[in-house]
Amino acid sequence: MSGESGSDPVRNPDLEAAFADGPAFVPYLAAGDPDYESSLEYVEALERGGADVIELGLPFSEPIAEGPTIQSAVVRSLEGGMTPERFFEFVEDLDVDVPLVCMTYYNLIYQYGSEQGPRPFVERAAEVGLSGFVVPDLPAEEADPLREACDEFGLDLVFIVAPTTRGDRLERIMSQVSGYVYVQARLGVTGAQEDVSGQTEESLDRLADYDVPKAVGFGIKTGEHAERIVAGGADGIIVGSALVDIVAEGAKAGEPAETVAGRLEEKARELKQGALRGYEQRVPQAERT
Amino acid sequence: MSGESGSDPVRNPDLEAAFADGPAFVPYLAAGDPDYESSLEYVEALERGGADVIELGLPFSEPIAEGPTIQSAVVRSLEGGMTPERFFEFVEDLDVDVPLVCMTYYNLIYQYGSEQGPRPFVERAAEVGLSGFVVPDLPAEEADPLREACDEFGLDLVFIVAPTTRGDRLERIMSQVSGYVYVQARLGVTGAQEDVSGQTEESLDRLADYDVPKAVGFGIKTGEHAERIVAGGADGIIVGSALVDIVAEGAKAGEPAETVAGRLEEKARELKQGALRGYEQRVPQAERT
Amino acid sequence: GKFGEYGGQYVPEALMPAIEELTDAYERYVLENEDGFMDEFRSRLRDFGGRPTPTQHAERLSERYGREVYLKREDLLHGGAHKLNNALGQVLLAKYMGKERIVAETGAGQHGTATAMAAAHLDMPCEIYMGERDINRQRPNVFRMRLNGSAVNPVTTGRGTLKEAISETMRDWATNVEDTHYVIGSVVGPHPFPSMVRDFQAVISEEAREQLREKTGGLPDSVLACAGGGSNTMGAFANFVDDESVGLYAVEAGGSTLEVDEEAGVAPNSASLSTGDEGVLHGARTKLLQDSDGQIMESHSVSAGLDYAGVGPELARLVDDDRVNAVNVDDDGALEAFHRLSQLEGIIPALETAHAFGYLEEHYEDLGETVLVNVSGRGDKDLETVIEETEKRDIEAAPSMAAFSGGI
Amino acid sequence: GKFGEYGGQYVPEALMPAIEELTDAYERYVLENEDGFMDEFRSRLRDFGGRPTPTQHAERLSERYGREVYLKREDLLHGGAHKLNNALGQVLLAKYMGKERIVAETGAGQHGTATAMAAAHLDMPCEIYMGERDINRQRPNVFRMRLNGSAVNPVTTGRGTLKEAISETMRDWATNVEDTHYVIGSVVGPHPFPSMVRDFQAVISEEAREQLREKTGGLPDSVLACAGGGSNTMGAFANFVDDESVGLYAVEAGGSTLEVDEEAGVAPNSASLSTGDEGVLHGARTKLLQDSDGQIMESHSVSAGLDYAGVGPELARLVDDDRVNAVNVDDDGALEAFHRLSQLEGIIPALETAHAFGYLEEHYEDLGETVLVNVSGRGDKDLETVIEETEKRDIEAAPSMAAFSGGI
Repeated sequence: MSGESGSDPVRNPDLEAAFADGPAFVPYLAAGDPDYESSLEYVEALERGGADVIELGLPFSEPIAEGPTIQSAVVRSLEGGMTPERFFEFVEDLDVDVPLVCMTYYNLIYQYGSEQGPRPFVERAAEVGLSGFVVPDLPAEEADPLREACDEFGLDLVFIVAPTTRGDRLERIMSQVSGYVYVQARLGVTGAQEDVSGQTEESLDRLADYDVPKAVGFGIKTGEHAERIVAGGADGIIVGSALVDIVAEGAKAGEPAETVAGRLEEKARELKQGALRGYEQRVPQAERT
Repeated sequence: MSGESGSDPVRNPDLEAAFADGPAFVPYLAAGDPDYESSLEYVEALERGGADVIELGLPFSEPIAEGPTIQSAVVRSLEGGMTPERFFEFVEDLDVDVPLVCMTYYNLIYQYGSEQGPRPFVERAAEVGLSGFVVPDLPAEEADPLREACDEFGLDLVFIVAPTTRGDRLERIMSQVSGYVYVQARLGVTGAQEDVSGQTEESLDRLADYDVPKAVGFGIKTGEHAERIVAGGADGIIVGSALVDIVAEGAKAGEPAETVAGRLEEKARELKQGALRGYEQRVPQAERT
Repeated sequence: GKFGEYGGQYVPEALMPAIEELTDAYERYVLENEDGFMDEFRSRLRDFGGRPTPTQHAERLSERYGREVYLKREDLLHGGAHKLNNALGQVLLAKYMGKERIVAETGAGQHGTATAMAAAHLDMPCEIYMGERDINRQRPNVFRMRLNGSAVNPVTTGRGTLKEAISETMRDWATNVEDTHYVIGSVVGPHPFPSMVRDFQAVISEEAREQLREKTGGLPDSVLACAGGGSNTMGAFANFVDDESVGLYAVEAGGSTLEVDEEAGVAPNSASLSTGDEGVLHGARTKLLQDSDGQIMESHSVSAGLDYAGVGPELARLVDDDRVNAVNVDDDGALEAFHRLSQLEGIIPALETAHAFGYLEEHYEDLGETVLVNVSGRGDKDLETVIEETEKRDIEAAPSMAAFSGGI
Repeated sequence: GKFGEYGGQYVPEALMPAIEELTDAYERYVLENEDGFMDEFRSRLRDFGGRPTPTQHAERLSERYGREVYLKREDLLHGGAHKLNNALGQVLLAKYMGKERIVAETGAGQHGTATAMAAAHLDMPCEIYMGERDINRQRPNVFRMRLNGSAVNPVTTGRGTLKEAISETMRDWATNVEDTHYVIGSVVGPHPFPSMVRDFQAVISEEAREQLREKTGGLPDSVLACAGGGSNTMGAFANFVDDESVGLYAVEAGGSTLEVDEEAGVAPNSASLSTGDEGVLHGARTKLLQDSDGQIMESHSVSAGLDYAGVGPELARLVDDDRVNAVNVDDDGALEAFHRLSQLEGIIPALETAHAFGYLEEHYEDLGETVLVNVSGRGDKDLETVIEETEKRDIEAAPSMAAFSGGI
């Protein structure tokens, strides 16, 4: 990592490890979507399908960075009674071995606990074993209090780098990021709308000088996409909407959780396999250290 | 007559005569209400009931001085096809011996014939034997052209004097009036709404110095009203709405014209008798010249 | 009280004393500023009404027509139209005269709402006559009048539109003339109304002339204003009449056609200046839509506010004298202009006003280098009508009406 | 970009470069008048918008309350509310920045119509996001936006109201940030919006302060303005903040009660300043209506335009500093004030605005000798709501609603 200003953030060994050995598959699901018990099964299915890290969404009522798919997941989860406290219980109840990253909006982090500010939330997150955070409405400029709390409790703070992020801004973000950098493949909001593999290369080029792992997200929905993205240089792929779609369809059809879980596992496997193929193209077995 | 300015208007002997011998009963009906033939019968019934002068309305589409009763008569007559030309035919077709006064609005007088201005209308009115005019929207200030035409053809021009007419205005009107003066008993529009006998005396007082006959109108609906008005000093009574009401009821009920005519005759007789009783109170038989 | 052969005082005798009293008050208070009447009027117009209204350069219309188009923004006056200039003047005058009650007529409801606002502002009881049919067509305006504390009296005679409402208001006035003033809504009616209403509305051209001189250093080559009764027209023209170089265009409602159906007594337009004949209506001699007998025709226009069979006598005279050009734009042209102005300039005009812009579109080449258009009112009141009428036509500039078919 | 602990820039990274670009443009064009931006803005506000708006002495209210009441008449601005001050400023700024497209959100439709007008005036393509439920409640405003050539995009997420429309507009902006400017409708959102919108709206108090000094020779003892997001509030306060003698009252919507139903996530009011807690929403740290977890509550008010769970961060700071008094008036008080102003002064206010007059009625004794009330907008848009809500209550000053039960 080549941050130029400030002290280096503390790095959580879990996330580092997840990216250490080949391409990381980082799926996202909203915790509690469409209900607590099913959601536990779904997250566990992702691990079986090959997840290296899992982003767990703690739903916020105003998800300004999400497309329609994840907005709907947020609504289902909130209607199912999800709260920050339940979210932490959810993490405790999960039976998975991969690192978990909490994806949520800053107000929930800020309000948690008896004092205002992010510290109580981070403390509790550390207790339940979370490895880090992604906070879509918290740019580097506003992140100091959360960064400090994360450092105190040894959690990573993942930042998003957008196609519009350049120059000084990029430096500022990269000096604060830890765990991995979330490379937003295209402008807009989350959602499995289009093949973005073509746009990825330029984004990764800008980040070439930074040695933090680069996980690319926004718009990856198939194994082929995953393959091309990783072949293009990504250290990992983040996939949300394509998986949430499966949850949504299952909820709508009223299918048993295990059926949906099976489908999620299968989709996860497809994506993971695609990532591995891409990695093979970029870094043939022979050349690996 | 004591007009103070201008030359005395020519006086039509018919109207003068009608007021010469006791109180004049001056009923009004809209010509052609509700149809041409019935209307002929109705007007003739008025004569049988004792009319001394008859005011015949030529309907105008915007009768701004009329209350609801006569407005409705105007609508019925227009819908029945009444026009200025038909009106003159109507007068010709009428079999009555009393003088007839045309009551209409100025635009119809003004538009008639091949040239603009009142002369063609007045000429034609003279031809069919009309004796004069009442034009509610033509105050003395605008009346010169019509006055001149009337003088030329020997017709009377009746003016209305309102409760608000005083001083110079009264002089101006009284210098132009001929036939009789129409004493408006109260403010407002035509309509048999209330007993106005109490308000009449003051109006007549103001006119005491002028020797043109004073016919009081607006709001007279019964023989008793007529009696009190004449007892109070009126030389005649003008009754419109109370008679038009009878036509309207007949039209609404679809009654035969002769039934309605009978009722009109009866009402006319009631009013005429009332006027005579009032005259008797004011000028006992013994005192008459 | 006369404009050549036009004008006069053709009213029932009972009203003549009130007309004389009003003439006297007009001469003293309005013409001679007795007791500072005009100062108070101007001050209230400024603070309550929002005067001066701007004269705006219309950039996109100027570009479209290759000449400089300026807009006099009467749509910004309190109430949304020029109507308040007159209503406020008359209600204030009634107060100076010691009157205790106001009556007014209204057709589209604009004069009624302006009068109701002025009456509330000046604490004067007010009753407004409105044809029953117009009441049903203009319910928001009826509601606004009542919110301002005015009574709205339905007129059920005839077709229940403006013509009947005027007649009915005259009847009320004739009944209550001693304590009541009739606030006539345009430059029509007996003297002194045409002159007085013109004087109250003349602030439009007084301001515009000065504002335009500031902006351009000169006078416009032409001034366009829509004309129904003609109050915004005379207001927009008054201070330019003596400027012989300025062409004045009174744009009447051409309706569906200028042809009349004499049999039915219907003129499917309101173009009294363009097609009417001299006659006497509602207190004045002027140009009228009438049949050959002199019966008044029903007029028609997509714009209820132009829908009147008469017109101000002074305008009739100015047209006869060739000082004012009587022109007209049909319903189609007005609707297209409505959409055009809304889209190009961000100003939704009244349908009345849209007629002036329709004429600009059709004849801009004849209007010289600098054109002033009077934006007599805003179009919020016309939205329902616009939906209905736009759906019947194929108007390029119009957005799809599909979502609004059922009304708004 | 901070007002004490409030404000900031809590937005997705993709927007940060645009926010930085906007901050730069704000500083150069707005604060430093580069390229004469502010001159052009003021000139367009004058000619297109109708500024200055008057500061009017309200005679009948003054009599009622035994003190001098003045009204700043933003209801006379083009479009019928103060909203154009900001919309015109931002659309013009977008042009200076070389943007090719405008997006905006709207709740009651007032900001949307102002933005659509400004976009048409400046020839800028414009899309407006509006909750589906609000679209159904505010159809005339939807129609007006479309007449002005804007697209209106329904937002179907959540309850389909302002909160969701803001989120959706942010999503559009995040997608099209390179050529698009998001015209935020109030003093909310990430820096520089709260400062920039305040600066655009500050013309209200700049004019009022000067106008009032001309009329009275001094300053008001208190200034009242309704507060939802707070743009008319900050506009009315900005130039009085340094005048320590002037009491500033931000009148929030008390709704039906200040009690909240945390279980249902519903606050039956919009009183974020009075009852909210610090938090982060829509780009800024400010006072919010939220539950103890930090989830945003549904707010409620009879006035759709005040119905927002947040408030401008600068207002939050001024309240914490005891410079601004956060007060509130409930739905009943606002409706009564709506009818009172309509009847006494001939001004039909927006329901938003009516809250300020409700506070005047309830607390006039504490407001000193000279009170300035900002009439932020006119009430034409609220007529349907007024009918519905008046029918539910017994309001002395209200006319009978019987004839309008079915709507207008």
